[in-house]
Amino acid sequence: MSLALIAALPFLGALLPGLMIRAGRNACAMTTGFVTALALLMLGLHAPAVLRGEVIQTRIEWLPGLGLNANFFLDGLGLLFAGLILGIGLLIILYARFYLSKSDPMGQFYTYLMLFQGAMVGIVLSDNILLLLVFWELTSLSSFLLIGYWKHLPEGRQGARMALTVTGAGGLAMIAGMLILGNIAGSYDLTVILQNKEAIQASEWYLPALILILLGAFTKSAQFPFHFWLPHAMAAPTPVSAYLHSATMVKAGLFLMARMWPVLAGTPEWFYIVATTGLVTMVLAAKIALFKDDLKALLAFSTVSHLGLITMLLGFGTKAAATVAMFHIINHATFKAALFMSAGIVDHEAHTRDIKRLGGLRHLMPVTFAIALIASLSMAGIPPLNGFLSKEMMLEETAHTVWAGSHWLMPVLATLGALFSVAYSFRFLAHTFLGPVRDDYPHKPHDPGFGMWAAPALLAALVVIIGLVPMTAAGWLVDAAAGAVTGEPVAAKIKHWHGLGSPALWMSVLAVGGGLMLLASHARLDAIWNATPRPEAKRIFDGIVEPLAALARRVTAISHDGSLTRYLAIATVTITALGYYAWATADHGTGTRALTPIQTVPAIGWFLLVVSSLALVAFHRNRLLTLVLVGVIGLMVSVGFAYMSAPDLALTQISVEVATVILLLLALNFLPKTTPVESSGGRKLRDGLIAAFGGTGVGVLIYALMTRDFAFPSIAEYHLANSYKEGGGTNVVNVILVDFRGYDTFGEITVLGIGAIVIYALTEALLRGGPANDRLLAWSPDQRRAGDRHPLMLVVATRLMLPVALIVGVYIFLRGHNMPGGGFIAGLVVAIALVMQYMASGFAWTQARQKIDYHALIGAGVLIAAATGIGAWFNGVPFLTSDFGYVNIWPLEEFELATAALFDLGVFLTVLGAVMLALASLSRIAIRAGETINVDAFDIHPENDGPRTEPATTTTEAR
Amino acid sequence: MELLVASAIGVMTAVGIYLILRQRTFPVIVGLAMLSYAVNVFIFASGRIKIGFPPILNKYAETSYTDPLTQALVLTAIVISFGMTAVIVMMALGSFLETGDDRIDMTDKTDGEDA
Amino acid sequence: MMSHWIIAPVVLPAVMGAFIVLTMRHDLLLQRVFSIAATGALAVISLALLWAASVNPPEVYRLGNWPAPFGIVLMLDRLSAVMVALTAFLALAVQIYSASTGWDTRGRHFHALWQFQLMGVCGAFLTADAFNLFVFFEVLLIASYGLMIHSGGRDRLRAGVQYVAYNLVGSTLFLFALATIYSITGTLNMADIAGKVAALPEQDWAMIRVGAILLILVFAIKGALVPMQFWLPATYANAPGPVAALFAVMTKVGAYAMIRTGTLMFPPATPATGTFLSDLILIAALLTLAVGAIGVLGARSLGWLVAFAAIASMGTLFVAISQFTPEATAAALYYTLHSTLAAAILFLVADLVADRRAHLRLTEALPPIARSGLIAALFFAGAIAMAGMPPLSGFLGKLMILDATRGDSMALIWSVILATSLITIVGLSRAGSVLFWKAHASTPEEPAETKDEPLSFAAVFLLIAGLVALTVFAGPVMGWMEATAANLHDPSSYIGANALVEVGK
Amino acid sequence: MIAEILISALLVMAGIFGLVGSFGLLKLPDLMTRLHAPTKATTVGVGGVLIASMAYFLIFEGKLSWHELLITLFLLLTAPITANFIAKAHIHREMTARDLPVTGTERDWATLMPSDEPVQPVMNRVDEPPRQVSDH
Amino acid sequence: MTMFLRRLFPHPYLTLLLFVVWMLLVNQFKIGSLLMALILAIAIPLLTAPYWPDRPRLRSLPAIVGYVLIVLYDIVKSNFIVAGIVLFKKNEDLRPAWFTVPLDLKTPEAITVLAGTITLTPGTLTADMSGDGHVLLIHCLHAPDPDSVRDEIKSRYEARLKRIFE
Amino acid sequence: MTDLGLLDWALTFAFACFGVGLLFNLYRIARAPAVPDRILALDTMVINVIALLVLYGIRTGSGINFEAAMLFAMTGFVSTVAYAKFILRGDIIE
Ligand code: NA
Ligand code: NA
Repeated sequence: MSLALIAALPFLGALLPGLMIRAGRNACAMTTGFVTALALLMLGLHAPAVLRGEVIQTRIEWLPGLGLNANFFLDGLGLLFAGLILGIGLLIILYARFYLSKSDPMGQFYTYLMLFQGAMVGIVLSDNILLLLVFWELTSLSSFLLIGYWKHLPEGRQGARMALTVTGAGGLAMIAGMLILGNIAGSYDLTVILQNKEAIQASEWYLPALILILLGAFTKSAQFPFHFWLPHAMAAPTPVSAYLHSATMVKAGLFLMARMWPVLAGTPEWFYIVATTGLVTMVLAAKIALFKDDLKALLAFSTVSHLGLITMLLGFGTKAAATVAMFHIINHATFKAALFMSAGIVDHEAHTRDIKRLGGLRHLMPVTFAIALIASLSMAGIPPLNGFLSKEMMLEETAHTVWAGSHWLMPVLATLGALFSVAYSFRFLAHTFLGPVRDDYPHKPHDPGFGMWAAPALLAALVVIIGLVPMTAAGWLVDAAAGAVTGEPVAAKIKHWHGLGSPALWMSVLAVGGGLMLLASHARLDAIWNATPRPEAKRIFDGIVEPLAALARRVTAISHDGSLTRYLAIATVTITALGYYAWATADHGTGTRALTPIQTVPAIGWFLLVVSSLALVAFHRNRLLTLVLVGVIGLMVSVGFAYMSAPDLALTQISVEVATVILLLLALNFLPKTTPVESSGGRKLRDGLIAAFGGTGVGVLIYALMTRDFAFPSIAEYHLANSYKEGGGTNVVNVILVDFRGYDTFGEITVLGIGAIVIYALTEALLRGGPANDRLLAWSPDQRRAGDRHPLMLVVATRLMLPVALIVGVYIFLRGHNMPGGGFIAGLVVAIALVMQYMASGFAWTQARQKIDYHALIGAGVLIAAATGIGAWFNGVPFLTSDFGYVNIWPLEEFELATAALFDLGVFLTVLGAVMLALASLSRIAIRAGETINVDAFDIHPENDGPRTEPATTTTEAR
Repeated sequence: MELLVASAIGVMTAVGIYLILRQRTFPVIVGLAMLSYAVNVFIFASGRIKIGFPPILNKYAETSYTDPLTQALVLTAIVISFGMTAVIVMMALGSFLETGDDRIDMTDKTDGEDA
Repeated sequence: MMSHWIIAPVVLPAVMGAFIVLTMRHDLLLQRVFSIAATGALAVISLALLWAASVNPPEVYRLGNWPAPFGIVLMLDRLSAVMVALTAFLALAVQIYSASTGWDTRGRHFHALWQFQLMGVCGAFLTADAFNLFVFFEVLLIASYGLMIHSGGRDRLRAGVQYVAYNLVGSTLFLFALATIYSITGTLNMADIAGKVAALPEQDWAMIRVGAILLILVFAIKGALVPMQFWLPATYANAPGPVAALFAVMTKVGAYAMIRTGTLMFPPATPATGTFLSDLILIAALLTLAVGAIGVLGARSLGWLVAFAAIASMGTLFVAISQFTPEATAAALYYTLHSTLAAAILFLVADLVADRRAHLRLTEALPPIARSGLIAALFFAGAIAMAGMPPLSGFLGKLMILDATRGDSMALIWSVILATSLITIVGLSRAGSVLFWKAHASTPEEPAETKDEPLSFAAVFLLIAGLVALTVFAGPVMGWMEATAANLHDPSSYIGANALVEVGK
Repeated sequence: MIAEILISALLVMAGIFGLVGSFGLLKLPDLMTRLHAPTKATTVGVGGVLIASMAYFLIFEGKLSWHELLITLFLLLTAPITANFIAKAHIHREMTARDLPVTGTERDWATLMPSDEPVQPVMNRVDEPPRQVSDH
Repeated sequence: MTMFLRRLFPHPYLTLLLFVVWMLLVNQFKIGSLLMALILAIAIPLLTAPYWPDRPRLRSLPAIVGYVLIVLYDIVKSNFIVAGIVLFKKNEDLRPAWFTVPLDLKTPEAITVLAGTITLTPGTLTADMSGDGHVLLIHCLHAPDPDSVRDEIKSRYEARLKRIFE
Repeated sequence: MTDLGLLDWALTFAFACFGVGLLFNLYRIARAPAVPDRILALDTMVINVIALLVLYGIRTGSGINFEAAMLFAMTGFVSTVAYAKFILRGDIIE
């Protein structure tokens, strides 16, 4: 449990700074530091056991189904890294307290820092590679926040994004690699995987897994060719740079390579990939560092170079090299963190990090100079400092390493790297601190307060101590860590003097001498460097990402350009093509069902239907004519239903068709009356082909279906058999609608009701104000209008027809259960009758004479239908279970008292309310468009003169 | 009859598809209406065609009936598509009133950039 | 028969919707109180159903007391229960958000439509009847039309027309598919169809394949599967924020239906249809992932970005679905929960930003907004969830999906998923940096105007809490999902519950 | 037998008149004259069929069906209105006061009376800068 | 009492008509049907009364029946004449004509019946009405002598209607 | 259908007349100088369809489609008036 707690502490601690900042900056920093110190303390309590060679484990089940568990373990490697992370973390917290200015949100900073710290500790303590991945990605995220901490700096934002992109990509690759690894080992637990070296290295998936995992490690550790993001991450505040880019995050990659070393290392693939990458990175980055004028950039490339060095050592795959790697990790962490902090102090005091504007600070900032002196000499590998020790050992290792048959390549290049290292180290020191004091610093520098230099000073002290007494100060830790990496006991022998026969000595001498010479000629080389065109990382990165983003933008904009016609064309083609594909890839025997003979009059009806449909294509620009043709088609479809034994369908289709046409006419009043010619000939041809393709498919499909029998008896047979007996009606269609499948009908009327309230709400939105309302207010008809709004003959005829139609509606409603009809058709009939009244005397005139609220009709309709269904619950039977009986309340008509009839009443009311509410909404739009309201039923009254109207505002608008 | 019905469905579908590929709301709506005619007849026909046997039970005669279930399904489908048509008609009108044109494509403004 | 509670998720919102229309359409406060209370009750009921489904085998509810397959039946199994619960909780949080931000005042009938929307979604999840599924698709669609254009406005209406038109084509397609399937099998009950399809004589295979593919295409439209995804970005980007957040569950209706169809009616083992559906779904899913991720990178406004992220998440989800193995289905179900909440969070965050901004363009920066830090944090949470980064459940979901997709196409699937993850991360980080960081470059001072709607933030936090819970309790949740997937891939109990029994009427 | 002849005669007559109605639609030269034709289809044509139907059901099926009578009445009631509206539409679209006889009263024919609203070009040609609406 | 009756039967003739229509619809003569017919025949006119203000008083039932018979006879007779014109007269020989019928009738209902009659009797067609409602515009399919047609309309139909309605 | 030869013949004749009538109507819908002509043709078409429905009822001896015929009459009228009113006024329920 306690290991999990160590990992969790920083996360818990991340909650505090945001809170504690209210108590002041000191309190905030102290709380943060306290949490870190606590974690460090807990780690320290485990240290003795670990140093004895024990492995401490904590297992918590999290997602066992996947094999992802919160399992932690602590061994020497973990101890080394966790110690570095927490220890340097503590120093960084201290340093940051003084580094951050008053305007920087410190709470935020510490929160991010703690998140990051937690993620790092998590990585190094994970005993489950999936868990490790979780923490791995968390470091990417939290470092993204830290690098972008100064939001106002574009470099910060870009650097953060670049870091996230590169390390994120590596992380994703690593996910794949880890999953493969776990799959080979049969577990995602590290301790299990680490015991499966043979299985893993023998697997055909070894190389892919290796590459994928190394992608993760290399990107994180800024190895060539992924080194470019690190310098740009330097836009972060210096504490961040010091922490992330010296001690921790970039070392996560190294940690991972070390962690996986037992199972992945030792193969030629490993050697050539890892060692070569490390070597190239070391030399290349060191060379670049030499020419960087920004102190932090110089240190950044130096870091890359040193990471390359360690990577190379790990790549060698030998126990000795791995041991050196561990030692250098410690050394690098100490001197590089100190250097970053020094650079931060310089920046903080002089207000510049540009090496060309500095120099002579030795006199102004003696303390800082002392720290920087120690640290940079160590970086240069000058004895007796710790950097010298590990560099010497590294050179020694290279001297024994054969690369592709060449004995000299490794040592020569390593010496070259060391040479550059000496050069940039001295340059850092000399050009910043040595030389005469200048009078043109942006800000007059002097040493900061103790708080700020305490941390680097402590690190510098460590540099010296480890350098002087390496075995005492660090040997035990190196042994423990290297032992964990190699899986064998290690007893490192760290010495200053290996004798004159040691090749490392001469390589070292060469490096120092060459380095100094290089520095001497730096000015000239710098000129050449600046004159040489070379790839610039940021530009390359931008050159990749920006065009990709632009491409993505273009692709998205072109593919999702808002052209519904194209979307629909794609959809139609896809549907049809897949339909044909499905059809063509399986058996379809010929249908054996006897065909129904064709009679003449139905054939004529077919002809009318087909011709009108085709005419629709030809004439669709004339919108009124379109509606007339739709009328013909609707008529033919309805009568076709009637002919083909579907009287209910005929009734429904024709009434719906009329209601639809009326709606369309109402809308068309405001719409353009013609459709302009917009499609090219090719476009029409294309659409025609798509249409023909789709139409043919549908036709063929239904023909194939109609000419064969059901493969299994249809459930409709049950409906026919039980409609009267169990459903109490002879019109089976109606019984299905209100009983067998009454639930469908319940949904269906709800759809209608919703449709109506959608229309109502939309109307409200349109009339509320805004362009639509303005357009309506400014609206005037686009066609000449006849003088007679409410022709007398229609008004009079309607007075008679309305009652007749209503009684027909009642009739159709009541008979529905047994004969064609029912609530839905009745609702439409009544609605159409009311529409007739509207057409005759106008909407408002009619509306003023009735008190029904259409909203209420809809609500009541749905509620009645629902209540009918719920009523069944009280009988202990399911929703919508009907009950019926023929009731003969003398002397009334024998009628059926079925709950289904009540349900049908709900249907009736909803339909009526929905249609009327929709029409009413359209009328309100017309009224807003300046429609006046007539006082009389008709305009021309033979007994008085002329039409009388009033503006709409004086009358209640439609509900 | 099967051939007539199938071809009629095919033609209505084709016309519907052609019209939904037009660039103004009105023909698209008409095209959708055509598609819904077509699919209604399609559902109906999927119950097979029987002339002269409406699904109204006749107590006095031993007779066969046409498939009542598909008819009920068509009824539901008709009603639903009516509701849908009403909504889209209104929305098309609203869109026309808001924007001043009845194009269905939004290509003039490729990205819904505004809040 | 356990109880009538199975139908409560349909009847309760239906009655509440109608009740609001009937009695309280003039009083917003009443609407809010009743509507939110109803959604809360729905959430409670859904928990009860979830529990019942966990301990009982699939349970049938015979509407009208008609025996299956002749009447319509509802089926409560683990899958439908969890989907209903997801819907209820999402709806509750988002509804609180809507009321708190005043979205429900910006147009009429918001709450009634909201209830009807819930009715439709729950109905679709619960029904075991193919045609009834269509009906409830229509219920949820027409309510969604109303919600999508809630409060009107130029772009919203134009996008709305497109949304409706596209979906009307989908509805038509649905009917074609159903008629085809009925015409072969003679039944509409999904369990019954399953049995019939499995035993189908060979000469009818072509037809049932056509029916199946048409049906799958309908669900592809709903689930925004390429190339049927085009409707989604403009719709979601233009819909009111909370509505878009609720719509996060609508795409899942497509996914749900695909899972149900693919495991029950046309499982890969069925000779008539074979693996051709799953093969197609996989290809489309990979393309969807690509389109979504590219869209995230290329989006010019926050709304579009989130919409494309939603598409990408559907791609991931469908990759898992297309495997039709218990492991992958379990992962898909987990990811369904996750991606619904994640998308909803991002849509709400986008709305919070929109509420404080003149526009949501990502091509230019605007001054910082009120509560920028908090909103940025919420965005960050939503973004890492959406991108599938740790520590939130998206990472776990993605790991599970990767882990479950082992087969011939593993390398392809993994490459696509991981590559699109990267693209998504890049896109989201660019967007976040423009929205919340770049703002500080133009004007350093904090904006004066601050609106305080603590409840709206609370709603977002509630959703994030959901993600956290999914993460922390990933083990039990996944265990539950594995059991669910096992039931789905062995539908005998589902089919058995639908077996013909004589019902005393 | 007599009934059969009677019904048959009715049907034949109805058919002829129905056809004449539709034929008139083809043959006659302009809308106003064509408008006269369907009245025949309506009255004697459909009326004949409906009465034949009533007679048929009464005589051969033994049940008196009144629905046909209702349909007939309805058609008779609506036909003049329909004709009136189509004529008005025609006058509105195609004719001016000069084409028609004068009313002889102070007012013009109702259709031709000036309407209250001015006529403007179609709306989408109005160049009105679209105003941005936002919910926020 | 009269007031009550008038309120119960705002349109007695309409009530009668609806009663008959219901009976025709249900197509069966039972007590129950009669009762239902009565209920509906009373309820529906009450419901729709607001849409029919100022109902005309009809004077005599026999006159109405007489008028209907005359019109039916005229319809059949003139149908044959017009069918002949359509079938056998060349379009060039056709003499279509517009003419006006000044009205003595003032009641809208009466005017409507007259206009309908004119349209139903083939050969003539009510196309429009003057803006004050005092003149009908008639189109004649083939009228070598429009004046005689006008006179016949006035004497044969309008005069009778005047007796019925006013 | 009873086996009455004469009635059968008369029915067929009537069917043919109204069927041909439909074709005439279609021609007028397709080829017409203006929309009112087409409205007229559609109106006539409805009437012919009603006649055909009733004839079909006689042929099958069933009154099942009478309601349909009644509704056709009603809707035919309403839609004709609506079309004409649209031409006259634009707004059909002003
Ligand atoms: Na019915
Ligand atoms: Na109006």
